[in-house]
Amino acid sequence: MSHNATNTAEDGKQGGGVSLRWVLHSPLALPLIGLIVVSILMGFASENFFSVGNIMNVLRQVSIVAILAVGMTFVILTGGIDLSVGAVMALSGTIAAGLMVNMGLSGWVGLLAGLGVGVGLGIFNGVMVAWGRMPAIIVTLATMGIARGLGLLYSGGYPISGIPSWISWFGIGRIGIVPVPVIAMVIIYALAWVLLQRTPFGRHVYAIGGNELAAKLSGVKTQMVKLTVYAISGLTSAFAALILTGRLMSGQPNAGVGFELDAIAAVVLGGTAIAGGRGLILGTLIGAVLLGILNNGLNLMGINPYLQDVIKGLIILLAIYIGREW
Amino acid sequence: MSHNATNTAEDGKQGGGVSLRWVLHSPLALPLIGLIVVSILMGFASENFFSVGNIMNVLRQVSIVAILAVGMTFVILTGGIDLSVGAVMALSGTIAAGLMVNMGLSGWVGLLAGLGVGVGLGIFNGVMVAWGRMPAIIVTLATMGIARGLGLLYSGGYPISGIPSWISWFGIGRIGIVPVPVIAMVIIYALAWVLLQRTPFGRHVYAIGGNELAAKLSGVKTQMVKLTVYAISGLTSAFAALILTGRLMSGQPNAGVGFELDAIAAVVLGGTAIAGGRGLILGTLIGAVLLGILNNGLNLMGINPYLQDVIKGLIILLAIYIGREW
Amino acid sequence: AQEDGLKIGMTFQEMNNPYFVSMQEALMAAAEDLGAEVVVTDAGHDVAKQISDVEDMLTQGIDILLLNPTDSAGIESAVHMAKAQDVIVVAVDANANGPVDTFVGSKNRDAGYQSCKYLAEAIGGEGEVAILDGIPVVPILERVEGCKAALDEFDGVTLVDTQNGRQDRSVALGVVENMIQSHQNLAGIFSVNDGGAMGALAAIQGSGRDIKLTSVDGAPEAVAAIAEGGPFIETTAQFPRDQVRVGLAMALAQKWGARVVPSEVPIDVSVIDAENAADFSW
Amino acid sequence: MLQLTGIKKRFGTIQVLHGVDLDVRAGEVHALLGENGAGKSTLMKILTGILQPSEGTITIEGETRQFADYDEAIEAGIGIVFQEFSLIPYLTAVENMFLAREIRGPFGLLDRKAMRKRAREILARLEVNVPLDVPIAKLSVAEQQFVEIAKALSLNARILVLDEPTATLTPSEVEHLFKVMRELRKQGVAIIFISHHLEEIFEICDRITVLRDGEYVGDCLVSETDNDRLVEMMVGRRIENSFPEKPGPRPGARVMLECEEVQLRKGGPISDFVLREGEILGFAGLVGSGRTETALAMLGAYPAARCKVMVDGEETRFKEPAEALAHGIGLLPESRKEQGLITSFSILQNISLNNYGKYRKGHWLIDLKKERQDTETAMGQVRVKAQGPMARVDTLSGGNQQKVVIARWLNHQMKVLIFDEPTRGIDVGAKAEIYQLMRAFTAQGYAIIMISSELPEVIGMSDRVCVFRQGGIVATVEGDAINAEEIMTHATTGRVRHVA
Ligand SMILES: Nc1ncnc2c1ncn2[C@@H]1O[C@H](COP(=O)(O)OP(=O)(O)OP(=O)(O)O)[C@@H](O)[C@H]1O
Ligand SMILES: Nc1ncnc2c1ncn2[C@@H]1O[C@H](COP(=O)(O)OP(=O)(O)OP(=O)(O)O)[C@@H](O)[C@H]1O
Ligand SMILES: [Mg+2]
Ligand SMILES: [Mg+2]
Repeated sequence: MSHNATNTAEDGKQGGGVSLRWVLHSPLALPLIGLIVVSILMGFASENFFSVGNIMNVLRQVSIVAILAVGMTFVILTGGIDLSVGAVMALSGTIAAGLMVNMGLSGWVGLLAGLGVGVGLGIFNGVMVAWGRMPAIIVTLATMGIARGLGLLYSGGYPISGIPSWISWFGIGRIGIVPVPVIAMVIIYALAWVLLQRTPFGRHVYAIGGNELAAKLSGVKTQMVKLTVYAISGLTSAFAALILTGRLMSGQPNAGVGFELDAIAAVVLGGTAIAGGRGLILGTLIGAVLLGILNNGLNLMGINPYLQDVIKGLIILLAIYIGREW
Repeated sequence: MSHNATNTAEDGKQGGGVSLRWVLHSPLALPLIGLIVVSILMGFASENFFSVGNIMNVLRQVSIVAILAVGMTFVILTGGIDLSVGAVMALSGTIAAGLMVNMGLSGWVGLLAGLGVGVGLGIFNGVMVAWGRMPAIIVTLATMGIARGLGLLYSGGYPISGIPSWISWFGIGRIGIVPVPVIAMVIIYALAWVLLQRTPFGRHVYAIGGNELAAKLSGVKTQMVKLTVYAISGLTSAFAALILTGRLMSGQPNAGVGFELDAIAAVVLGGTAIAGGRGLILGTLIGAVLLGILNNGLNLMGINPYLQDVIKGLIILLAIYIGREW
Repeated sequence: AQEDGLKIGMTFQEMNNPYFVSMQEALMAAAEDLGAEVVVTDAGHDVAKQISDVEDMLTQGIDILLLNPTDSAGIESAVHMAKAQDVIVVAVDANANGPVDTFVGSKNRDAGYQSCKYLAEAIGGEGEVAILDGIPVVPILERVEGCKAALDEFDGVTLVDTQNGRQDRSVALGVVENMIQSHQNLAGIFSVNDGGAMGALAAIQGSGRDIKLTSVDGAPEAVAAIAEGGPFIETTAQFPRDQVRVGLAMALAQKWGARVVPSEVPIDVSVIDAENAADFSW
Repeated sequence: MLQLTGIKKRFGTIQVLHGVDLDVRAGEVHALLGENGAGKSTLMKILTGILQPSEGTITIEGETRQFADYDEAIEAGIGIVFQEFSLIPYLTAVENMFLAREIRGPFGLLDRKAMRKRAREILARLEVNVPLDVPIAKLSVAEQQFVEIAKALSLNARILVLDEPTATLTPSEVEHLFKVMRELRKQGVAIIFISHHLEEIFEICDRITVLRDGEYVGDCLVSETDNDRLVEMMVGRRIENSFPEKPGPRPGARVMLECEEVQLRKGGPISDFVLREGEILGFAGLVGSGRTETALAMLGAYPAARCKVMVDGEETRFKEPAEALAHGIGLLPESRKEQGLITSFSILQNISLNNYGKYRKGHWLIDLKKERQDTETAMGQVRVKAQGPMARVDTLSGGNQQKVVIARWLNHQMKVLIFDEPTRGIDVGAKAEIYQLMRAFTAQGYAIIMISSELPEVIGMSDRVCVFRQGGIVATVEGDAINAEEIMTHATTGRVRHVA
């Protein structure tokens, strides 16, 4: 990659607004082109694809993985990885539902507890990685197993249903024609953008991914930043759990198996370097939507589900291959 | 890690045989201590643990993941990763069985075809990583999806049974009291040891993981070495498929889900650095056996399966934490 | 084996599904009555792990093996091993190849057939239907087969889509949303199990369309949803607890010396709809 | 023997070499001189097939050659010791030396005995004693450097390129290297030698080629030129006395930092020293004598056994450099690339990296405008040569990169700056500028610790000098005692203080 992914916003300013040249030179260009091409293909293949209903549908479906991918982006930017997001999401939703249903606590208390679970596990990951100096892939792999096991233990393997009905608003509510999960997703991305592009913390995230030792020696609190990054990932997992719980109206200890891989794919499709230091949060959003469109479009076209896996794999390879050197 | 992972054999020689000092200073020391401690604990908890029958039992159970972990070790030593091993194993076994059963080809032809599938997908991964310069985690993630999809497409989702009965020898046969899979595992580890420790290729694998640019500048054919490493991983996946097919007497398109994570855990528990450049193949064997003992011991102790996940996660964390600075 | 107590091992194909969890509960209750020791393992849909689990249980000296196989063909070597140690082997829910003493299982093909017949009748014998498939294991594949056989009997019914919801509520939800988008005239959906059906139900309710839903299992949540009325009109219930109870009884009979235990005990499935849902539970 | 003619090279839109000629004869040591970023390393990479020229030809013994990669260059008898280390940290010296050209025994397996033997022979020729079974990462910098040289020698090269091999060596080790080079010259090997130390050029080289900004300036015989002429050729102007005037001791200068006890390793020697306002305290000693580690220990970046430091009369033990920064202590690390720069960042982002306290808007956000203004000012102060503040630092030359790291500390209210090898690999022009900057800092009241392996620099810049040996300070000298003889005596024979 020969472009600096961290200062695009400013490059844009220098170019005097959003000119075509800027768009083509931005690290977002390729993910965006990929998105457009795939959308057009899907539009040809299925008449329903471009209906407003379907677009909202895709965005709503995408929202959960897209929100998980926000935390994943922070973590990957520092050069780490978080394999526990799916399991943490499931545990957070299960415990939230369990507290409401079995302990009779109010919905808000349950939701707060769910957020607490997510952040808590994120901090656990962060402490292990930053202070324990253990490889992130192993720490979060272990956390994944632990969180899954705890969720199943807590629920005895049953889904927990019977939560207050207003919680469904988070999953299936709408404001105007826009589904609530989509609005939540947009807000979370906006906050993440500000954090990454406009705050010192964000710069430090990029710096650690670029050269951790140099960042540390120049006075960046690298351990604290890493801790925060995993805590953010736990938090976004818990937000995803909130939407999932609203969508399914139950706590599902088995939900989200394999979502970590979808979230990683979204981040990388969005142009973020897997080794850290370079990438844009908006790229991740594009990557997540691209994945969602693939799922949706292949479904709409009625393609054999087994074949869908093959096609998705090939398209991901192609997208990364084209985007690799930009 | 402050010890050189690559020249232990020589250190040993200088010390005049296998002295205690050598054992303590070897990078194998910690995995070995972990293995011994866990074995002793399991022995106390379950009277059957130390029976010869159970030990053979554990080793046979371990063999499949242990063989996958050989290829994974090569890949990780170069600084890469291979998430496709489980799916490639499943596809290789499914196609081998399919050719025997549906096409009526002889067993040997089917097995060779299975090996071909494994190596072919490995080469595909290798080309994408080495010449396509794409991140290994994404390439192999995509290959995982593609291989799974192809296996299910080919078999229509059904397991393929009815293969020649002599193939079961690979899975459940014995030579003396030693199960065939265990013998296969030992031979594969011995070959891998020679390759890594006694051939130029092995040096190059370590060199690429240590500093790829420097290796390239020194004249190492880095792309070719990387290609080979992924091809080896495909090959060991195919060997694992052979044993699996013998054990299950059928081609199972769904087999091996999540095995990639077990294989990675074995490699890292064995003391290999996830960033590459350092590690010993014998460590991987110890790591795989350690994982197998955990599974077996927790089963023998009759622990709730959900709780097993939690305990396994915690023990992996503990093992890595202790081993981290050695 | 310990001389005094009876030791029962049961290996499940998965345990994060209420269907199998309730089997386990019935087993525990029965074993407590008998004063028997129980070992339970979870294969997580992995036959290789299931074989290992059986090996481990044999090491512990079990007398009875209740086997809920992930795959009938794949598990055969474990059956041989168990028989080699004179353990009584009863296959539960799905059959296993090899010298199994008794197979106690529900009729998955029938279940698929009845659900889809109910569905086809409910939409008046004509219209578009779709199948929400699941993990490709034999019982699920049989349900799909049964379903297709039933649909074939109705000339007016066309199967327009088959998608995989992986029996997971969250996955099924998205997949069914897409189905609904792409088939404007969709009138009915058959889900291969209740887990997927609950996701499908949320998708149908979210769309506000009139689509009928049937399924297989009889899980408490599904039964509650059917009792409420709404899109979810039927599930063909299986009897997981009874399967375990009968299976265990067969094994005990043999243990006590019975020489002519039935080699197969089919457990009927039964249609649960709004009329009888209130009174049904596993 | 070797002729490069009209070599041009461009990276993207940047033209780095504008038609350079180089003519090297057998049995000579040929110096390649030029400022940082003049294109010396690039030219050598082209010669060795690592980069491809955009234009120009390479002729060896009358035959025009084109090397697709380094391997082909090796075949043609060319060897190089890279400016950036090219060793594999976890492999041993033997494994590194024979990497990619291992000696094979039966069945194509490694013949490890033969390789050890060869390695011993080559190292014996260099008269250095390097442990053969220890990973390279555990060796000292000098040892690593000699392994690099041994590696190039093992190729039996007829043309040997040494890109700044002396930058990390002590005088005696340099002397040692020169002995080896003379020996090779006698054997007819042509050596291309790059160094920023002009006195070394005069000591060892026969002929000189000078580059400036990627242009060929000229070549001449060493015997026919002098220091000033060379500098003028390189820089295009004369450089006056490079060390600025020492202002002399300030009466009653405040103690900024007092190091009461630093013990790097358990049972090792104990060091102590004081640092006063406005002074430059030199840390001299042989490579590996523990200067860097002592500095890092004070900042909390090295786990010393003991570390008792008083900052402004208050006892502190920093857990990480961020805490030291909060107390006004900053570091210019010895290795720019690995420890100083975020190479994927722009100049601006690198300079402001640790100073966001200053650029805040609405408490949480970065004030982008102010950040940019201040960066431009800082860049101007240290005179970074670059396209603009948004240029990525990895496109800068070594000297300019070093200036970026220095500029990082300009916008802080610092008290103490630790400069670890501030002029390593930096050309004479930039060196003088960095010296001026250091004096400008002290004039503002900063106190500076300067770690340097270059004796003239230590002598020319320091107000006082702490001499290190074997991990601890053995002597502190000031005034007229700051001379080469005194310092070297302490550095080689001084007695360290151990715990009672
Ligand atoms: N890959 C690259 N892309 C762009 N510019 C480059 C690249 N490599 C080198 N340059 C530029 O080429 C010029 C020459 O660099 P080179 O490393 O050859 O200088 P040098 O003479 O060896 O300097 P020094 O004395 O600092 O080692 C520098 O301006 C550098 O910024
Ligand atoms: N007693 C010792 N045991 C092991 N290693 C040592 C010892 N003393 C020094 N070293 C090694 O010497 C190296 C150099 O130490 P340090 O960087 O502090 O020295 P320095 O004087 O700053 O030299 P340099 O000019 O290389 O920076 C360190 O990497 C350290 O590993
Ligand atoms: Mg250079
Ligand atoms: Mg130093």
